Amino acid sequence: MPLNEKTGEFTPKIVAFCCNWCSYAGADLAGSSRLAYPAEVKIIRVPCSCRVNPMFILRAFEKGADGVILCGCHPGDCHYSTGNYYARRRMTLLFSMLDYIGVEKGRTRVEWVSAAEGVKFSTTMNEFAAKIHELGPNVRLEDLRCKN
Amino acid sequence: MQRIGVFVCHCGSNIAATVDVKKVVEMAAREPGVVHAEDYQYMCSEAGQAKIAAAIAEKKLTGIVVCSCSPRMHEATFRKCAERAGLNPYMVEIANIREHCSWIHKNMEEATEKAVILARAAIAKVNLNAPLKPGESRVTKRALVIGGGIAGIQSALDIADAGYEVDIVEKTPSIGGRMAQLDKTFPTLDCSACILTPKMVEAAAHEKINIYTYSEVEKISGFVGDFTVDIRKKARSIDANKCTGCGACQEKCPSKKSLSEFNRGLNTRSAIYTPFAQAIPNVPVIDREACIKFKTGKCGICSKVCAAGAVDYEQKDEIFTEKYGAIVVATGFDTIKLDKYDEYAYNQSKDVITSLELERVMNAAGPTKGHLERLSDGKHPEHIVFVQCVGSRCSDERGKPYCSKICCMYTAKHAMLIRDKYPDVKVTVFYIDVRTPGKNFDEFYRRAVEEYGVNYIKGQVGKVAPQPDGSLLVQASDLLDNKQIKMKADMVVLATAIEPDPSVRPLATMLTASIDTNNFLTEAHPKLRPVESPTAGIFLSGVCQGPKDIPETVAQAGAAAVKAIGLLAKDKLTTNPCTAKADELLCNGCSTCANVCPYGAISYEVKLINDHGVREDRRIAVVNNALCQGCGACTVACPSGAMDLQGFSNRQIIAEVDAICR
Amino acid sequence: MQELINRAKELLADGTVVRVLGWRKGDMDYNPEVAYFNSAEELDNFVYDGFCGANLSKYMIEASKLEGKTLVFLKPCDTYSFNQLLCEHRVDRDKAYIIGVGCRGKLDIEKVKAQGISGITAVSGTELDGPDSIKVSTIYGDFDVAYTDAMLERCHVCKGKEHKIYDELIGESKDTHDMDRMAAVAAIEAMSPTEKFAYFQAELSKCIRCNACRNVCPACSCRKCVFDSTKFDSQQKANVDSFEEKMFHIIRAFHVAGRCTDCGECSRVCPQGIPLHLFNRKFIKDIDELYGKYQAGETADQRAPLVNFTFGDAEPSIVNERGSK
Amino acid sequence: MSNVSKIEKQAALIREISGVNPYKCMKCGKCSATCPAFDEMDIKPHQFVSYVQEGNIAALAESKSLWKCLSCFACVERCPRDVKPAKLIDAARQIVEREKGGDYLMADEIPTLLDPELPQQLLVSAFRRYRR
Repeated sequence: MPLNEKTGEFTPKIVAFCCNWCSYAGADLAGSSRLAYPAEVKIIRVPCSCRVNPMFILRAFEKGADGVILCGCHPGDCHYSTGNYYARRRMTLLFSMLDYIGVEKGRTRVEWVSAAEGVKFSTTMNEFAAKIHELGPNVRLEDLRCKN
Repeated sequence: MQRIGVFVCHCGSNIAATVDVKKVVEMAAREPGVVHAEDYQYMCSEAGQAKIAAAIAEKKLTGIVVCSCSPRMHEATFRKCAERAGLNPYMVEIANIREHCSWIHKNMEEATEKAVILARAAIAKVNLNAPLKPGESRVTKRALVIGGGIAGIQSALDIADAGYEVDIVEKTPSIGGRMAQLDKTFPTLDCSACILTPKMVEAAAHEKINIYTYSEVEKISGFVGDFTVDIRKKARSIDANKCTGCGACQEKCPSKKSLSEFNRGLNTRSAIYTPFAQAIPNVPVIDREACIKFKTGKCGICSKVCAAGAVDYEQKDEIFTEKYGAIVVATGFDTIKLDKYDEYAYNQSKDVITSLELERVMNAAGPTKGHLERLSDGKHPEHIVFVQCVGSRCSDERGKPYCSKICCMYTAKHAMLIRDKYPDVKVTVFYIDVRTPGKNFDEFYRRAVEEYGVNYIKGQVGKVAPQPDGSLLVQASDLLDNKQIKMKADMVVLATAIEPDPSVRPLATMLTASIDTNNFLTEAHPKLRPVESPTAGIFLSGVCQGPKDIPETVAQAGAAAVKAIGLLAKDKLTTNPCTAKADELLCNGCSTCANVCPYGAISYEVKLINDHGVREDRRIAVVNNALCQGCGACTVACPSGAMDLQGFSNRQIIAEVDAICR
Repeated sequence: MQELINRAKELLADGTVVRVLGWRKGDMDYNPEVAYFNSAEELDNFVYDGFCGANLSKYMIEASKLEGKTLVFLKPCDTYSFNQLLCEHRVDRDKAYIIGVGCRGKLDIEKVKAQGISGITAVSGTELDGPDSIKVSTIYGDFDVAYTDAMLERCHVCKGKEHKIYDELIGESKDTHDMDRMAAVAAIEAMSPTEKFAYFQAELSKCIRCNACRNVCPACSCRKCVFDSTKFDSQQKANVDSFEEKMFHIIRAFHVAGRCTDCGECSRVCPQGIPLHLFNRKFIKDIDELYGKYQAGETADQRAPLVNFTFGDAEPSIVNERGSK
Repeated sequence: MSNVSKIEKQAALIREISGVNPYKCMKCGKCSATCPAFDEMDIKPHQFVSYVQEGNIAALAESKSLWKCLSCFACVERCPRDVKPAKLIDAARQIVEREKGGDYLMADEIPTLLDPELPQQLLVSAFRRYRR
């Protein structure tokens, strides 16, 4: 369980997939505007939200992530025109399936964040991290072998 | 096994103040594959890059990780540095420990821990990187300029002067754009037509420029250097080769009730019309919605009076398919609709007009022949009130959040021109802030106040109420006097916010160019690449990128032209090597990937495959590297995982996930 | 059955086809096997009865690579799978001669056993034109079981008696639909997250990763499955914990989402009796509700929902409203 | 409670009740330009925003304007920055009423508040709004 060694508090692991053109740039803008969000959030850069395979999300959970969020360009603004539309369907179905097998809904999220929305990026990450703190450690999907 | 070097940048104190860079170096050095780790003040500096190059040579590095600012900032820098040192540029990964770490976290321990994890993820990824080699694609030495206003004309002239063919596509019957509608221009007050029309003529006469007026871009495919564009040339119903531009048809046309687009609907035009006298080409268009011949089949007067026999009712839209290497977007702007601003009574009174309408009223070729008069009764006004920031700087859905930038200056211009020509007319300007940065701009505004006696009042107008006597009651704030003012006016002029021309939105989709929430096209970098779209080969000229005045527009148009020329001057382009690639042994040939490819980059061929000794003909997906832009949609659609994205492979991303979750 | 054999012999004899793909007698009456028949003599072992549930469409992938045409017998629901494979260029229409065979629902020996009948030695009366109840002979004596009581779950939610693609039809079919296809999915949806988790935990813990579900599935037809390839660092491993099989089954269902015709083969062949179709049906239910009704394999030229979109599609956050309370 | 923290608390409370961020104001004065009760007010609508920004709630609470605002919401409707001065005024009214302890406007107070220049409807609606 990801507990802080010193404080014993729950420090979640949060993986954020961000598309290169909008959301990663939005995260950069959040950075250059010094808009803080928890250090628990780690960003993985992907070219487009449509590059995110459901396997990646399940893999993150398997390896002990407590929350996974996918950020992409707003529908209609995809750098590749249509990528986020596919991502939208894929993630809707995947999240619905995770809910169906009893995984807490709050652990996954999709948010559209443009390159200009540094504020939105930071608020989204703050909200998401708060939600994961509320849900507590991910025990339902973790591969227990990976823990010592 | 890779031999990886890790380089941690302090970025002065930008990183080092919140991230313990020494600790990052120490932790990174323990990661598998890492044979070298060091930190430095400014990795992007010449000295920093020299350190990287030296380490690559000394330690025989096969991959490097730079822990620094965003890859959007310096990935290219470090890739070039690696390349110079003999390392494949795609063996470089960036861990973003500035924007995504040091700048947003305050606690050093937390930030350092995160920086270590980000470094670890980048190391895990680079362990799986493979050298990539960019491909090559050809450049069609011809440019397309979309929009025939001053921005488009200037870009086209500059590109053509450099010796390249240029096509201009303009959707209205004439080039000239908004500038052609203006009366005078600030801050020099020279006549707009006098400086614009020579440029229009020059463009039309230029041997390298071909102008498609009354035409629209219908389809765009291809990519930088090799765009294929379908242009729809709408039926003018006039044979442009025969027409002499004598104007007899327009005079005799019995249908004269259509509102003149050029005069902003303030007066009418005939069904067969040229928008304005200096139109280029000087060939009329039949408005088929208004034309009696088209509506009822009877009339045909224009055809009868045309000595040249140029009228052709049967003319059809034509589609031209052309190839271009570069595209300049210069679609310009329009003023916003004022339907939601009931308080200004724009829809209730003819004497409440927008500033662009005032331009037409003041213009000698306009609906009042240049006489300043009330449009309701033709009376000479005694008092004119100007309202600034109508729809600009609004955070609600009625207006636009941005400053339209040009209004302060043109309002000062209008006020000054009116006071100059009609000293008896009282002019009051209500402003929130007067914004006049620019050469000779503030001086201009001060002249309006000091020399021309224009009354500037700080405060917004709350209400304009038409009175029974035909006057307008203006209720406004005087913030400096802390008063509420009620004054009578004969005319109210609204400095209406400008917005990108609505045609830009579908165009952006066709171009796959990004667009912001206000429909302005996004530049590749707000400071360093202000005239380029993030989509390669697309350049931005004029207000389609953001509000700007004429000198700025012309400057940007020239800059966009130079960027386009820089592209056209190349014989070959290197293509992004981060493209999709199908593993022949795993491909099912099911076509799922081709269904989601936005670029039509995937095709299929039947190929003899030797699958561990089994030789059979298989239907295999093949990716065209020149078309593929590397979005990765196909990689997820592919059920077998045969399709993978170079530079962002499944295993690379999974390695990052694992490293973060470790 | 004899009619099928006769027709097959004719087609072999006149050279229309060079082999026949069908079912032959197995070790037990309820265990017929899928088989190729290359000659008239071999066809003597041909069988077609209530236990011939196997969907032969997937075998046509390999048969399409062989020289000459293959005669294949497809039940109405199997034709959806064939269409879907055709849509994905996995089978060659020109290499198939399709006889649409009649079907009155297929039988599940587990349903018979569930009635407390054991020591089964023979089952009869399961032919297409057989009686309303089947005769089960056991070492303890004979039992009569109503045909519908022994039917596979999938036949109670039958898609219809119409063949979607065929060259000729032999035998009458019956629409055996008498249950709500989505009832079981809806029942799970109504559970609390803890109950859902417990339910799937219990079901999936039975999984032995034998891959039967994958191997029989006509949509799971990749040359190499992602769970066997090195592409995702997800090579087949022994299940050690609760997550592995969940990931496997979620991904398996996801990979066939929008392509699964709901033929029910996965659940039919699962040796552990896991109701695997509940994963596929969840996706089908979501797709129908969110993106409009879609039946994979209805025709061979549809665009599957996951490679399609509309501008106004629901946002993923809709799961918060539709999902568990 | 120290004075500073009380001011901060009240300013925060106003923001919470009104749902308005006064810092969005760009001081254009359109609210005051629009206000039909402008002449009756000692603190003008646009000044209200600055008072809230500065946390000067005490002055607001004592101002005549608090009860002169007609709640016609013209300023809310026309404010280009979504600052909604009338909502701030309304929030200030609520704070005043809450301070009184009863939270509510009492029926006996109405006669003293009556003003022939103002529509009685306003007081009736205020009564409805602030009574039990």
